Amino acid sequence: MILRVEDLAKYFGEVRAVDHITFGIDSGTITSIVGPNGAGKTTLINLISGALKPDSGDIYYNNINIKGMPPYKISKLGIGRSFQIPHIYLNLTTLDNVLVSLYSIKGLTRSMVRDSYSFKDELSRAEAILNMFGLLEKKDMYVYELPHGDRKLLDIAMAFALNPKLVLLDEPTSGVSSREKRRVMKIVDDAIREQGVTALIVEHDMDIVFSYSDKIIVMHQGKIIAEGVPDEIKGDKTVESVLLGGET
Amino acid sequence: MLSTLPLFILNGLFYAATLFLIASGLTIIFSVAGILNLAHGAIFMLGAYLATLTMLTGDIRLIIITFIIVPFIIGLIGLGIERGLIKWVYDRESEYQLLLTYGLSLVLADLVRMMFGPQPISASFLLRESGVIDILGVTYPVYNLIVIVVALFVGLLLWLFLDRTRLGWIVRACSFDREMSSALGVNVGLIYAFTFFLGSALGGLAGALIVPSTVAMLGMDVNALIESFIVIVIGGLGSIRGAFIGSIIVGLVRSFGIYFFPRYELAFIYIIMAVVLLIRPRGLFGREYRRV
Amino acid sequence: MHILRSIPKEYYIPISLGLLFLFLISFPLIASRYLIFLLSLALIYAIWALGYNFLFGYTGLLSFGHAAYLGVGAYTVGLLIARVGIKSFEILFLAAVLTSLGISALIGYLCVKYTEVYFALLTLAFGEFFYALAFKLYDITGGSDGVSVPYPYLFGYLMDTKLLYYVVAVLFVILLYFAWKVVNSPFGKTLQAIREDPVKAEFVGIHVKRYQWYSFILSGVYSGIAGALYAPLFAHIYPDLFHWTTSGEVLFVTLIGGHRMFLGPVLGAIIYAFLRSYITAYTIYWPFVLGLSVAVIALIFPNGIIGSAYSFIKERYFSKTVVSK
Amino acid sequence: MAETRRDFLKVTGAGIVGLAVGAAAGYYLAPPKIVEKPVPQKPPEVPKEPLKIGVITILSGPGALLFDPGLKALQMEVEKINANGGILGRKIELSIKDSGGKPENSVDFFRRLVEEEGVEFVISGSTSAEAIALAPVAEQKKQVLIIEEGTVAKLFEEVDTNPKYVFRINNYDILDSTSLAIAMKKIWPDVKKFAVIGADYAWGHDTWDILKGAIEKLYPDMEVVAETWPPLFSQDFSSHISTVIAAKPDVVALVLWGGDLVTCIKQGVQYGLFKDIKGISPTGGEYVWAAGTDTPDNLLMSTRYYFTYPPWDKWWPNREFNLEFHNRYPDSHGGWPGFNCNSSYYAIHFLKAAIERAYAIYGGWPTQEQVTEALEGLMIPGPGGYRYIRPEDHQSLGYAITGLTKQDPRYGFAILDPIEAVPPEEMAPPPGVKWKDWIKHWGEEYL
Repeated sequence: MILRVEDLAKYFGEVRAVDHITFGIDSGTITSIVGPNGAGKTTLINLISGALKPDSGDIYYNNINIKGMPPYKISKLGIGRSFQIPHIYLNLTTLDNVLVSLYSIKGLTRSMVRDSYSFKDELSRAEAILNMFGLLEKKDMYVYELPHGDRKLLDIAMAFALNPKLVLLDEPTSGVSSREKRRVMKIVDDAIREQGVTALIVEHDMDIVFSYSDKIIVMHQGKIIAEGVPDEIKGDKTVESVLLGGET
Repeated sequence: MLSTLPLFILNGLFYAATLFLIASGLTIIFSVAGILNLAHGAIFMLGAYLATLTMLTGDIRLIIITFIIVPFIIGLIGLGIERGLIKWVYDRESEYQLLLTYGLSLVLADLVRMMFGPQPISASFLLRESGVIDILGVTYPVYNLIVIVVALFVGLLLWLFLDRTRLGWIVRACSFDREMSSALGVNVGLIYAFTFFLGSALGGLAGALIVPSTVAMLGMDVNALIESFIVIVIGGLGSIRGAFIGSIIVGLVRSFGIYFFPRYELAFIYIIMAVVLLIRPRGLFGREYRRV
Repeated sequence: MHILRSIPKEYYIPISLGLLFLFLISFPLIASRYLIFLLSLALIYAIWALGYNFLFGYTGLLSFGHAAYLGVGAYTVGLLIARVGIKSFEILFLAAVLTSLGISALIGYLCVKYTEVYFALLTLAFGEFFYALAFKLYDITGGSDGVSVPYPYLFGYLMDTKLLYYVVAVLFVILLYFAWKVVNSPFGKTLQAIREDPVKAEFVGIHVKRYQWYSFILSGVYSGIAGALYAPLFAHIYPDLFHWTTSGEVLFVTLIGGHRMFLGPVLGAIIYAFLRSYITAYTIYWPFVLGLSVAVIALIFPNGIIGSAYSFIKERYFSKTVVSK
Repeated sequence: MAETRRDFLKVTGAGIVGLAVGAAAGYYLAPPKIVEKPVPQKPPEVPKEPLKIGVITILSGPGALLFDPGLKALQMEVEKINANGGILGRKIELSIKDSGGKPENSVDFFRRLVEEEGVEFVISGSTSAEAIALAPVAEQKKQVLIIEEGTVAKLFEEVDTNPKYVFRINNYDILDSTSLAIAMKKIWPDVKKFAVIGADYAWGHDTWDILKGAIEKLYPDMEVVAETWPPLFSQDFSSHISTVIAAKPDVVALVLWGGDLVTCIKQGVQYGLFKDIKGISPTGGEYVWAAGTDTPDNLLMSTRYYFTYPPWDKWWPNREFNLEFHNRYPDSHGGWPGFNCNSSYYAIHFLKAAIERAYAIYGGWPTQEQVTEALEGLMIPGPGGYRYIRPEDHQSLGYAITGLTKQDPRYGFAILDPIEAVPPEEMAPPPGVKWKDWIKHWGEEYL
């Protein structure tokens, strides 16, 4: 078990965004979290990645309690994350966007004198990652020139550049046209399998969820209401009503 | 100290009164149009100098009209600046807006020198004529009380306007979300222009009000700008209520500080700012600051 | 063009720096003493603005109190000469670097906890704190009158205006080269990443506050060096060096050139120093003319003079898309 | 030869430390520096072209109120001199620079004037900070600099202890305070408790220190009951005034100038400050003109020159200077020349007299050194009486003026009347003595 969440809770005033939940993720699997808007999915990702501090509970990553750690430490432990709205460095080139993650994980960010492109290992690794995400041709473009789908991919690629054991992907296909969705998810799935990474994905598109997940966690009002392999979830009536009710 | 306590409170409030008027103008422009108007100090100075023109005549009717005419003229100048220059830089990086208004502040301040010359102008007719009253055995000028009351009244009007009128509601809506407002069919450009009119008029009014009890002199713009800026930071950027409370805090701390720590007056306002920011990083009534 | 193409790309920087260096060194041959003085001033401003831009242009933090570190450098040198009697510029220079390092480290540590306008204001408050110190510690600093600073000695030679010019020019070229190395190093890229998206930077393992702090220190030291050269140039130091209006000046210098460009602050500084000096000399209504020039620059160059020129050329001749933001 | 050798060594030194090979080239190729002007065999002819004089003064910002009239007076005098044939036949051309009160601007201008524009003399009407910044540059450039204001005592006591090219025309800070203290002792011999509202910058503190020192000598049992220090260019003094009133002093010293003094007096009147408390103000004499009829009577003020003294009927140069200024600039500064106008008069006339004197001795257009020699010990008449430049420290002193304010409808403002003019010799330390040492033994004869 690479990640174990125990009795985790986060309240925003009266709102119980995450309400004492417990679950675990096995190494090498893809787990999806589904649920209506406001179910607490993104809050959960934020808690695990360190963006928010939980009110109570524990988060064990490889048996280290990472609860309350700042994000930069958590990412260095091997947890990468992406964002629903891509967080990328708009005025840097695609290559630089990925390189910064690599410098960070290799501890090179204090290097002040050597040219950033003179680190050959990192350069070839960055190009490999860009290649994996289909962005290699655009490596010298400034990021503000990229279309939305590529931005989503880049956002994820930057997380993968950290050489993570676990990635938390917050709606990797949101805002992408339905035709593009399949392509984006295919690339992400390939990357996950190729790198042997464990993934926790928040996703709305149930088709994608059912076809890529090993396990699905259904959240509603901050609680986990169902958990299981895709086939179990598919037949669950309560899940269906929650999801349909939430989606409209 | 005890017998003169009310006096120091009044002194503090008097200082706060003009500071509030300047700061509220600055903060309205900032919150709605998203521009930190570095020329606001020069606007205030221009108001003070313009007011001396009528105040030196000694004609009481003319002088009372001054308090309406001067803000109006200064408001129009603000409007002109907005329509003519600032309109073009809304979508620029905010630093270039700073650069533009900084240039404008130099230009306006120098125009004042060209028009009025370098000598300080003292126009104290009103101060003299309004006389003094006795507060607990201490003499106090009535004019200071007038200034305090006017500032309170203007603050009340501002609050009523922003809170109770449709236009005020629209102005506030613009300050929260520019795109949303324009989507709702509000002519945002017009609102910005109006904001500049209103903000500048407040600065001009402050200038006209302060002139009788002091002098119109070169350099008064620089201090006014930085102090009112700090006031709106203490109060929380974009908040009229914050400007109100902020100016009262600054006024009172200064007033008592002069009594207890006369040698460090120079640093008072920065100390207040540092303390407030350390305790409440977004100011007293600040909401999340966004780059619009 | 043929010769140009035969030069390998990695030699561009050394060659242009070499040319710049040769130009600066031979400048006294063609220019009057006054122009040498003015260029010294411009280059000192350039060093300062270059340092400022680490923080502003590359890390995205707008400081409104950067006069403090210029002042610290200048006062360190000035007071050590005038009050302690240390005349050796090597020691003075080292002292200025150390004090500006220490003080910017301390203040930077407190300030980077804040962001956006609150960062700007906290730096402003600290700048004014130093202003008040220089103003109030009358017996040491001479208060508002300032202190007259006799010329120091560099390796035993009197550092008059001309020798000072060479020192300034050499330091400028070194610091320019170093700045270029820094902004293109992983460290520099990290700063830019922080500028673009501090949230993301935190999630790729960058301790954002710490790197903002490093950037603050770096720019503080550059400012301190500029100050250390400023004091002997004017042979006088006074509290306005710390004042927020002086801090505003470095911001405006950077903006005039364009803070998105590496050379923006440098050219901004040179343009501003010469513009200001000539305008003030030729009209007594210089605030008007200077203000007008600044306003016009702000209006017609949305990315600063160099930034806009670069965008224009790039749009016109090289790329289908424009550099803009 | 020694100079070139030193240059060469300089080059080698720089080269050795590897700072710049190019620097060496620059130095080596540079044309040889002419360090000492060769002594001419026969005195140079008086050049035909106009005589350019640089003026560095403050015309923008709050300080302009003092120097704008001064510049007007200077231009008036220059016009008159030019109409009478100039100096040795050379017409004077002024190159006027506005420093805005910033020392760095002043230094920049000084270099520009001397190195670019080739002016022969520089007159500076500016702040103390500017004077302190300029004096060493002038000494180093071997260029005559006549300072009109910049009245800080430190200038010749600490900064430029052995002046050669720098001269200061106006009465400086010491006299403002000592004369005021003496006048006070005569009018109010029994006061005891003092308070001060002083501008919080070097001049304010310096002046209060001197004034306090002088008062301590004349009133041995004096005590200071309140001190307030508003920053320069404050707009509101109400709390300072209230603080002073609460401390119940006998005398309040207003160590302020310009708009600050006007505002403080106006507000002081409203708060009843001067009802029971006597007011004194060093240098305040002419600043209250801007307060018009607001100034109360019987405030004791000193100044460095007053337009009614010496009396016009007894000293025609003063009458002539005043009437001419008044006719020309009726709107400037109350319409009458202030102490900076007086300094301007002396600055240009000292220069004229010195050039003519040196010409008479050496028989040609004088060098800078010859002018400095001629300036030392020079005495000329002017609006404020005869004025003399002390050769030892290049300080010129004139009557220290004190007087009580009195509203005068003829002028529309309060004038000083009656005026007490004290000869400067008793009011300032002799050359080479620091005021802090001097004041210890001063004033015994007045007790």
